[in-house]
Formats: sequence, structure tokens, C-alpha cells
Amino acid sequence: MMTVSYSWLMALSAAIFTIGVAGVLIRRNIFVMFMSIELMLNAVNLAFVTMARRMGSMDGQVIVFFVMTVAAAEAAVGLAIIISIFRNRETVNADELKLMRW
Amino acid sequence: MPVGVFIFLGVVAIISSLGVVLQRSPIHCLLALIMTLVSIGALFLALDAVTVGFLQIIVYVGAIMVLFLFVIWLLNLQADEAPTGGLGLKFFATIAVAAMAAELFIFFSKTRGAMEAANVAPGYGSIDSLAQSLFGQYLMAFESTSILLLVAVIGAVAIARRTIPQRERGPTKGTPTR
Amino acid sequence: MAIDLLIGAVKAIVILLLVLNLSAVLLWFERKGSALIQDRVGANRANIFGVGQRLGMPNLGLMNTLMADPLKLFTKEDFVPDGADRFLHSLGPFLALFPVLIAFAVVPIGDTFELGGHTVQLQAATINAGALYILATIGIGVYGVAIGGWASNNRWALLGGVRATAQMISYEIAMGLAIISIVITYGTLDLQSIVQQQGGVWFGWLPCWGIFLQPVAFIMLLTAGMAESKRVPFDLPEGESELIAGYFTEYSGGKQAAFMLTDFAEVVLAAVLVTLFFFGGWQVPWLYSDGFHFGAHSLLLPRALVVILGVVAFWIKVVAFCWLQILIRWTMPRFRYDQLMTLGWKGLVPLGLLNVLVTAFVVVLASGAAH
Amino acid sequence: MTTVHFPALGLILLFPALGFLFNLFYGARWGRRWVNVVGPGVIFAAFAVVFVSFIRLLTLPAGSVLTVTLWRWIQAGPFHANFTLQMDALSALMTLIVTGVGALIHVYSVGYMAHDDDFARFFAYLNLFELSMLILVLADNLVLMFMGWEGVGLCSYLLISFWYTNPAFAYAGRKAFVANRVGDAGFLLGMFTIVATLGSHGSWTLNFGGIQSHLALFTTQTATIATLLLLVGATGKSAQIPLYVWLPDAMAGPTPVSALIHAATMVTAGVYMIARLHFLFALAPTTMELVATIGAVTAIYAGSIALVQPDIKKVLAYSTISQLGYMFLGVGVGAFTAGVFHLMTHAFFKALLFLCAGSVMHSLDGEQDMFKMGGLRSKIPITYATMLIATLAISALPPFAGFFSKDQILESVYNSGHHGLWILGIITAAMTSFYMFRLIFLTFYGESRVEEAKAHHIHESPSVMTTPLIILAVLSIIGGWIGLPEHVLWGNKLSAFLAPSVGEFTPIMHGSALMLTAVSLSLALLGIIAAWYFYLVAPGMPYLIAYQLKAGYNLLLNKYYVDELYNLIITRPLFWLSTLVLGRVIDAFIIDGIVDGAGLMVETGGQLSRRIETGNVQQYAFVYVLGVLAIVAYYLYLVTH
Repeated sequence: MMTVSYSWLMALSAAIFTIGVAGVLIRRNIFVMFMSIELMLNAVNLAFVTMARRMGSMDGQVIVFFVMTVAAAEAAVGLAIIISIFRNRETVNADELKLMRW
Repeated sequence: MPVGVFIFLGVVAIISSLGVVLQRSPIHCLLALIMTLVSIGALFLALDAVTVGFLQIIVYVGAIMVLFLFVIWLLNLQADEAPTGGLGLKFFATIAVAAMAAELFIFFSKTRGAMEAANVAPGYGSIDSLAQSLFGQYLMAFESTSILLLVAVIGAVAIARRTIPQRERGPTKGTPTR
Repeated sequence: MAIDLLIGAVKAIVILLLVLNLSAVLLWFERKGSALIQDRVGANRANIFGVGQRLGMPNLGLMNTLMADPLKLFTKEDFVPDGADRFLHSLGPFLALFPVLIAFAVVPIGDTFELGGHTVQLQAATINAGALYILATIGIGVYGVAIGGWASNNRWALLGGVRATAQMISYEIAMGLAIISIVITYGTLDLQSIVQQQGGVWFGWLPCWGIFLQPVAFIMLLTAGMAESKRVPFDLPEGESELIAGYFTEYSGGKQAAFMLTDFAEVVLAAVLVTLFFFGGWQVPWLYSDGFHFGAHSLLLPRALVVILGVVAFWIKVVAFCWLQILIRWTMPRFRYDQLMTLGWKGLVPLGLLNVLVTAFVVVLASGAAH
Repeated sequence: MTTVHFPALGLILLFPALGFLFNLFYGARWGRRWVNVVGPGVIFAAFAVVFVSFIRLLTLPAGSVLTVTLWRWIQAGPFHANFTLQMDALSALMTLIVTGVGALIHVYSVGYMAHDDDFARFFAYLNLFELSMLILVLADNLVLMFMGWEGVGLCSYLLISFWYTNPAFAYAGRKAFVANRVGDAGFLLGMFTIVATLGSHGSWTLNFGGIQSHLALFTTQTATIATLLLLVGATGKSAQIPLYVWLPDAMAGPTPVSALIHAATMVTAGVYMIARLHFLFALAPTTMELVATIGAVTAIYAGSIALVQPDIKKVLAYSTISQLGYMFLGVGVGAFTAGVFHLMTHAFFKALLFLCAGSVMHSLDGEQDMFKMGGLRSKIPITYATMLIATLAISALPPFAGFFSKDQILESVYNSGHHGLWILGIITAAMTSFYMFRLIFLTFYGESRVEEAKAHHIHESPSVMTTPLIILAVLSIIGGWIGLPEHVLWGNKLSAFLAPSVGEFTPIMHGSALMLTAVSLSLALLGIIAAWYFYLVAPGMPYLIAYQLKAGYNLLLNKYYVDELYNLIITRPLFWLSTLVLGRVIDAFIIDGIVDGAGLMVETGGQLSRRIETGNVQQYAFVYVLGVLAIVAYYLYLVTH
């Protein structure tokens, strides 16, 4: 029976990661950009778990665990920031949020 | 894991992640993201990372994504209008992303070895083995993440709380209202 | 190989049907039960050609619950309001029902037994992290109501969805804490082994049920379970007097049926969890793998009978707890929303944390005493 | 000639320094009582230390030196100058004068500044001046001496323009500063010449001892150049022709300042420096001639101006210049002891004169015009008595202090063969007695010409002011007795004491000395009688003469128009040069051009580079991604090769 080789999983994670990058670069909606970042995080998680599986060590999974925790914190703070931005500027369009410029 | 399972989950993951990027309505994007997360979690399970897989679903899908959902509701985000301008950036960004994809594929295609059930110890990925690492080697990191979460919560509240002047807040509890 | 697949399929279908039917029956229970409580007659009309009377049976109105209502519901027009998101609107109900149903996959409804050289687990899926699995499915279950409420393009529905989501998340935490304390107590995530550890007796007569080990967790799990099922006293998401029907205001026909089914399935799930964790699952008091033993007296039974007894006992317990929930539903008033949140966040969560802490201490001390 | 390590010398500097810091930072806050105690107190402490060191020095064989190296100061290649203090006979005398007279003047200032709100700053400056002056006289090398030299110049500037709200005073301060700068430039160049000369022979030093031991390295020519340059510095500091112009204006400062800095101590720095470097000057006869000439001319020149000045302090100022001329004359003819002796006595009676003038002004609400005084004899008796003593002293009447010192100078001038200069000297002596008694008669005799507003509350100064007067008066009487002529009683103790450090004083035969003394004495008396006749017997006479000799009178009254001359040939051209050429052209175009250009460059650079900051998150992310691409590519390269 044919089994999956790790390179496939890594390729999958690479694909998801690049899709996430594309989302961050192309979407104008900071909210969707934020989601794309989560996408990238999960792609990395997948890579970690794959490699952990390959090396038969738990460290990769532990790191994934920490990534989840940090992602939770990041989501909380990031969403709070988005909310306050929306309150002040009534928009989530990255193009209209250009205050920090010359 | 069986090839079929991998192909199924992989396809689902890629399609739904594309959905995250390509759809207009934030809530559709969110659902697509949830789909991706679930399929990735399933992949974790298939990779013998049982605990982490379920945690992925419980934490990400069950908690974080709900937070996103609430924010969508709170801001009442509608579908984006047709994107205007910035096409040059989009163009170059697409090229850059393609280049990155190429690089990463070349890079990861160098990963060798195939999944045999043999090369993991029994109980690999179970909650005790995870706990062994968490509360052994990574204890300090684990504890500091708790502090991180606390700080994040406080920060989130501090940032998102709307400060309402007293007069708008109306009569507070205990003050007679007439 | 093939036979294993067959057995698996059979188990899955059987359990699914059991759950669905039980949910349906619960509806009837509810009607009659509420009638009893409120001193009404309750459902008593539908009657197929008067067969019942001919046989001299009392008209229990079973028909209009089990057949007329489903017929009516599934033949009604599937109405989607204007400006609603069609896709999500139809996705919602099944997104709500699906997780609850798959949650039952890991539930052990009976002891393992040998059948033609095959070890049969009376458990659709033997996942050794069953508890986590259940939590995961419950976590996914949030989205059904949320999406349903949002996609209806109706502010009552949206409010209901928001309420439902917030409520379910809040009480998921309490439920999770309760389950964690159980897991700590039994040292495993595998539901089957949790149940097996509840076999036997203490002091020669007291069944080793979890209720005696984790009374606090029992209260919490029951409360959280009822909250998850969004029924009185936790029915704010669909409080008729406030939001017409909450998140399924805009639903009709099959989709509404799906939502209602979800509610009842959640009731069953809560009952099942309570049974599994605190009342020995399929364990019958004083019944061992070879028969009853009570002190010196013993009554030996064939293995098959023992297993069947276990299965029956399990479902009896489940039905009992469903009945308990229905009683509670029809006897208690509705919370106010702030009371709900206060109970969840200031009552159950701290209590659960404390419980986990104490449990952990006790377990560590006990294991220390063990060796 | 033994050298003794004597750390106590450090204390001499320490006390004024502490006083300076205290008055500067806490004086105003802690209040007048503290300042009044600390300000003079530290000087008295310094005086005590000086006295002790002086006694120590006396116990040692003649020509010994007390020294202490506080720290290594300048270290530049082979050259090094340490912060070393040394006290030989000359320094001892100077420090005694500086701290002693200084202490008395501090005490006097307590009374004089009693009504000024800025007392703390005043005492801070005074203490700082004491510190600088002590450094100047205790320094064992030219560099350190120059530091003190500059310090006193600075304090002089600060104190002249002490009442800086008055533009005229501020201008006077600036004038003094600039004039001193010119002198200091000469001093510096002189130092450089010495260093170059010695250094070219490989001995890098500016220690007095070092210079003295390497005198062989100097040719007459180099010595002349060096000394001429140093002389410029001396004339600047000691207000000699041509750089004397600042001193009269320096009277703008508070009178104690005029007494301490512009009469007793600082202005004598030039004389001290020449005496200190006598061995070098001795190598340059030309310079010595010049010094003597300058001294004599300045003496008679300033004296002549003093004859007609109406302002009491101006008279004293010009008399100071003239007396300094005497000292230059003395050292110029090689009578260093005589010069220093006159320096000492002059410090006593000129300080006293200024303090008395201050007391007079104090009693008349700052009136300075002598023609608005008169008849004060009975109203302020102590001031009158002490001022009379000082006047007799400066008029060189025996047995007062001035007599002996001036007499020695004139004797040595005559004996050194400069008969022309000697004649100038005795004429100046006559002038001196004339204008001094003119001052006395105008101020204290005759009927009162005081304005009504001030007339009714004329009062004697408080004892805190009069006590120093009395002490200084005593000193003005007996101060000269340590330098009696040879063979008289105990003879000339002073020159015996000073001789090792400033060279031998050549005693002369007694006979001619008496003759010379008689001549100068008779001239002095003549001056007094003239003054008495002009201003008491026939008060109309001066006006008549002034009317008859209008031209000459105005010439004197306007100080020979020297200020105007300097204005015309130096100040005005400099002013035009700096405003028109330097200001409008070089500063406006070149310097501002450079500065603005730098600014413009940065600004344009910013203008261009800020375009990068579009504030567009995705653009930043894009650049970031490019970076990631580069890094990953690098690792790919590593992996594949």
C-alpha cells in the first residue's frame, strides 16, 4: 500500500502558506488580511507537525501548541485594534488607513 | 496515512484556503478559513498528533474563529465593494507570491522519507506525551504563555473598550432615576 | 477486514438511528410531560383510523408527534427571506445538527464482546481521545446557530445567533473544566475505559460511579449541557417573549426541523455525557462480566445477556436524564441574560477551576500514597 | 636653595574655591547672613594658611621654595605642565597682599553691598577672583600662571559689568575684556616663543625653574622677542601705555572691586610677571629700556590727566595707572625689589584710597563728582582721617609707606643712569601730591557743595566698613618700614628677603640718596602747597587757569583724546570690517551658505526618501516578502551547493 511521503505534506503547507501571503498582499480588507495571517500560521503548524512526525519527537507538536496560544493572544489584541480602528475611521479598508505616512 | 485521506484533506484545505483569499464577503472567508482549519486538524490526527489535532479544532475553530465571527457581527462587515486601484502592487505581489511558492516547493521537495507507522513510539502524540514535554522541558515557556494570554486579555479590553462620558452613560446603578 | 467495515457501518447506523429516534420521542415526552406538569391533556388528537381505540389503548397522541409533525414539517415550503444569504441560510441547520450527531460516534453504548472471532466494540469510532473529540464537536456546533442567525438577514435572528454563540462558548468552558476533572480522576481520555473503571462496588454495596467521586463536576456538566441545548432555563437565544424564535425565526420546514432536532439531540448528548461520566455508562450495579454478585450471593448470566443488559441499562439511564432535563425545563423560569453570563463566568468557571485544582491535588496525593 | 614639599599650599586655593561654589549655588538661597560669613571667611582662612606657609618659609634658609604638585595637568608629547604650586619669597609677599588686603576688602564689601540684592553673585565673583589671583601668583609655570591670568581677566570683566543693566557699565566691562585680550595674546605669543626656543633644544618646559636653568639656550634676540611679547601682556594687565584705556572705565564696577582688582592686586600682575621672569628680562636690555620708558611716560601721562578729573574715582584710577608706571619704571631699571616694594605699599594705600572714596560715595548716595562734595571733614571723620593718611602715603611723605618705596625706585632710576626718566619720575611725584591733595581739599574742606537731596542724610559708614579702613591706614603708615634705606635702623629687610627670588638690589651710597630724597620730597611738598593754594586759598584760580589754557585743559580733561583716537584707528575700522565684510559677506553668504546647504541637503534627502513611507501596510508587507524571498533563495543556494 502506497503511503504519503513527507514532501507532499510540506508541499501542501507551502501551498497554504503562499496562499496566505497572497491574501495579505492582495486583499484590501484588514480583517481578511488578518485571517490570511492565521492561514499562514496554520501552514507553519502543519509543517511543524509533519516534521515532528518524521523525527518521531514531540517538540514540533509542543511548538504548535505554543503557536496556538500566541495566535489566540494575537487574535484578541489584533481584533481589538481592528475594532478601535473601525470606531474611529469607520472603515476596514487598508487603503484608507494611511495615517502613518509622510 | 492513506493516500486517499491525504488527497481529500489536502484538496479541501487548498480549496478552502483559496476561498479565504478570493471571496468577497468576510463571513464567507471566515467559513472557508474554518474549513481549512478543520481539514488541517484532521491532517494532524492523520499524522498521529491526536492531542494537537483536537486542540487545533477546539482552540482555533471553537474559540478564535468565534472571536472573528463576533467581530464581523460587531462591525457588521458587508462584502467588499469591487477593489479599486493598487493594481500595480497586486500584480507584483502576485509575481512575488508565485516566486515564493516556487522556492518553497523546491525547498520542501528536498524533504525525504515516507510515513510508516513504524517510526513513532507507541503513545506518540497522546496527551501524556505532550504533557511530558510541556511540563518538563518547556515548563518555563508554558508558564510564560499564561502570562502572555493574561496580558493579551487585558490589552484587548483596554484597546477595544469604548469610553463613554458620564452624561451619555445615564444614571448609574443606585442613583435615583426620575 | 470487510466484516470489520460492515460491523463499523452497522454500529454507526444503529447508534445514529437510536439517537434520532430518541430525539423524536423526546418531543413527545416533552408534550406529554409538560401537559402532565401543567395539568393539561396534551397531544391527544391524531389517531390512525382509530386503531388505538379499537385496541382499547389510551390515546397518547404519539402519532401526531412521531408522524404528523415530521410529515407537516417536511412538506412545508422551504422559505428563504429576502436579502438572506441563501447558501448559508440552508447550510446553517445542518451545520448545527451535524456535529451533535457525530459526537455520538465515540459514545460506548455497551461492553465489548466477541462475535465470530471478532472483538466488537459497541462504539462507532474507537478514538482513545474521546473526551477531546466530544469537546471538539461541541465546539464546532456553535457555528450552526451562528450562521443560521446571521444568514437570516433578520435582526431578531441575528440577536438570537449572537446570544446562542456567546452562551454556548461560555458554557463550553464550564463543560470542558468538568470533563477535565473527570479525565484527571480516571487518568484517561478514552470514554470506554472511563466507563469500565466505574464497574465494581465500594464497601460491598455502593456502585463505583463517578457521581460519588465528582459531585461538583456532575452539577457543572448537567448545567452546561442544558445550556448547550439552549432550552429553558437557558433558552434566551430563542426566548419567544423577546426574540420571536431567536436564530430560527426565519426558518421553516425541514430546516426548522433540523434545528429542533439539534436541540433534542443536544439534550440526548447531555444525558449521554452525564451517564457516561457519572453514572457508569452501561454499567449495571453489581453486574460483572459473568453475572450479578451481591455480597456472598451471586447470579451467573451468559455473556451475551450481560452485554444486552448493559446496553439496555445505558439507554434507560440516558432516557432518565433526558426526562430530568425536560422536568427542569418545564419547572424553571428563564434567566435574564446577565444572570446567565454571571452564572457561567462567575459561578461555574471558577468553581470548575477550583474543582480541577482539588482533583489534581487529590489524585497526586493518592498516586503518591499508592507507591 | 632648597625645595620643600608643602601640601598646605593646596588649601590656599581650596578655600576660595569652596567659597565661590557656595556663594554661586547656595548664596542666594541661604541668604545674606551666610554669604556675609562665608564670603570673607574663606579669604581669612586662606590668609591664615598663607601666613603659616610664610612663617614656614622664613624658618628655611633664604631662597627656599615651598612647593606641592596637586595633579598632573597637561601632557602633550614631550611637553608637560603640572598643576604645581610654589611659594618663594616673591609669591609669599604677593599671596600675603592678595589674601590680606583681599580679606579686608571682602569685609568692607559686606557693608558696601548691604543694600544690593545681588550680593551672592558679587561675593561669588570676588572669591573666584581671589582663586584666580592666587593661582596666578602661586603658579610654578607659565601655563598655570596664564590660567590665573585669564581668570583674573574674566573676573575683572564680570565685576566691572556687575551692574550689567546699565549699558555704559556693560560697555566698560567689554572694553576691559577686549583690551586684556590684546595683552593676553601677547602673553601667549611670548609663551610660545619660549617653548619654541627651549623645545628646539629639546628641553620642553615652561617651569620658571626650568627656564631659569636653561637660560643659556636663549640668545639676546630670542630673549628680546619673548620679553617684548610678554611685555605686551604686562601692559595689558597692568594698564600701561598703550593698553591702559580700560582701567579708567573699569571704575564702573563697585568700589571694592576697584580697590581690590583695579588697584591692589590684578593690575600688579604685570609687574609681578616681569619680576617673576626677571632673569629672562635681564637678558634683553632693549626690553628693559622699553619697560622703564613705558613706566615713566605712563606715570607722568596718567598723572597729568589726573590733575583735572572731576570724578573722584577717575582721579584715583589715573593715579593708579601712574603708580603702576612707577613700578614699571622700577623693574625697568632692574630694581625689582623696589618695584615689588612699591607694589606692596601701593596695594595698601591705594586700596585704602579707593575704600575711602567708596565710603565717601556711600555716605553721599553714590555721588562721584568732587565738585559736589566738600566740607565732609567733620561729617565722616574716620573716612577723612584714613584717607588723609593714605594721601600722605601716596604723596611719599615720610614716614608713610609710599615714601620708602617710591624713594627706592627713584634712587635706583637715578643710579642706573636714566636721568631723563628720573626727572619724569620726580615731576610725577609733584603731580601726585598735587592731585591727591586737590582731591582731599575738594572733598573734605571748604564749604559743602552737596546737593540738597543728599545733604541731609550724610552719615559715617558702618564699622564693618571703617574697620578695614583703619587697619589699612595703619598698614599705610608702617608698611614701608620693612624696606628702610640701607644703614638706617634695621635696613632693608624686604630686599634681603626678596633678593634670592628677584635678583640682588644694588645698594647705593648714602650721600646722594639723601640728596635725591630731598629733591623728590620738596617737589611733593610743592605739589601739596599748590593744591592748598588753588583749592582752599584761591578757589577761583583753577577756573581762571582752565580758562586761560583752555586747549591744554580740555586736552587733559579729555584724556588726550586717546579713547577717540583708538576709536578712530582701531575700533571703528574693526567695527566696519566685522559688520560689512565679515557680517554681510562672509557670514551671510559663506558660513550661512554652508549651514543652510547642509540643512537643505538633509531636507531634500528627507523629501525624497520619505516617499518610501506610503503608510500602505501591504506595500511594507510586499517589501518584507521580497526580503523573505531573498533569504529563502540564499538557503536554497546553500542546500543545492
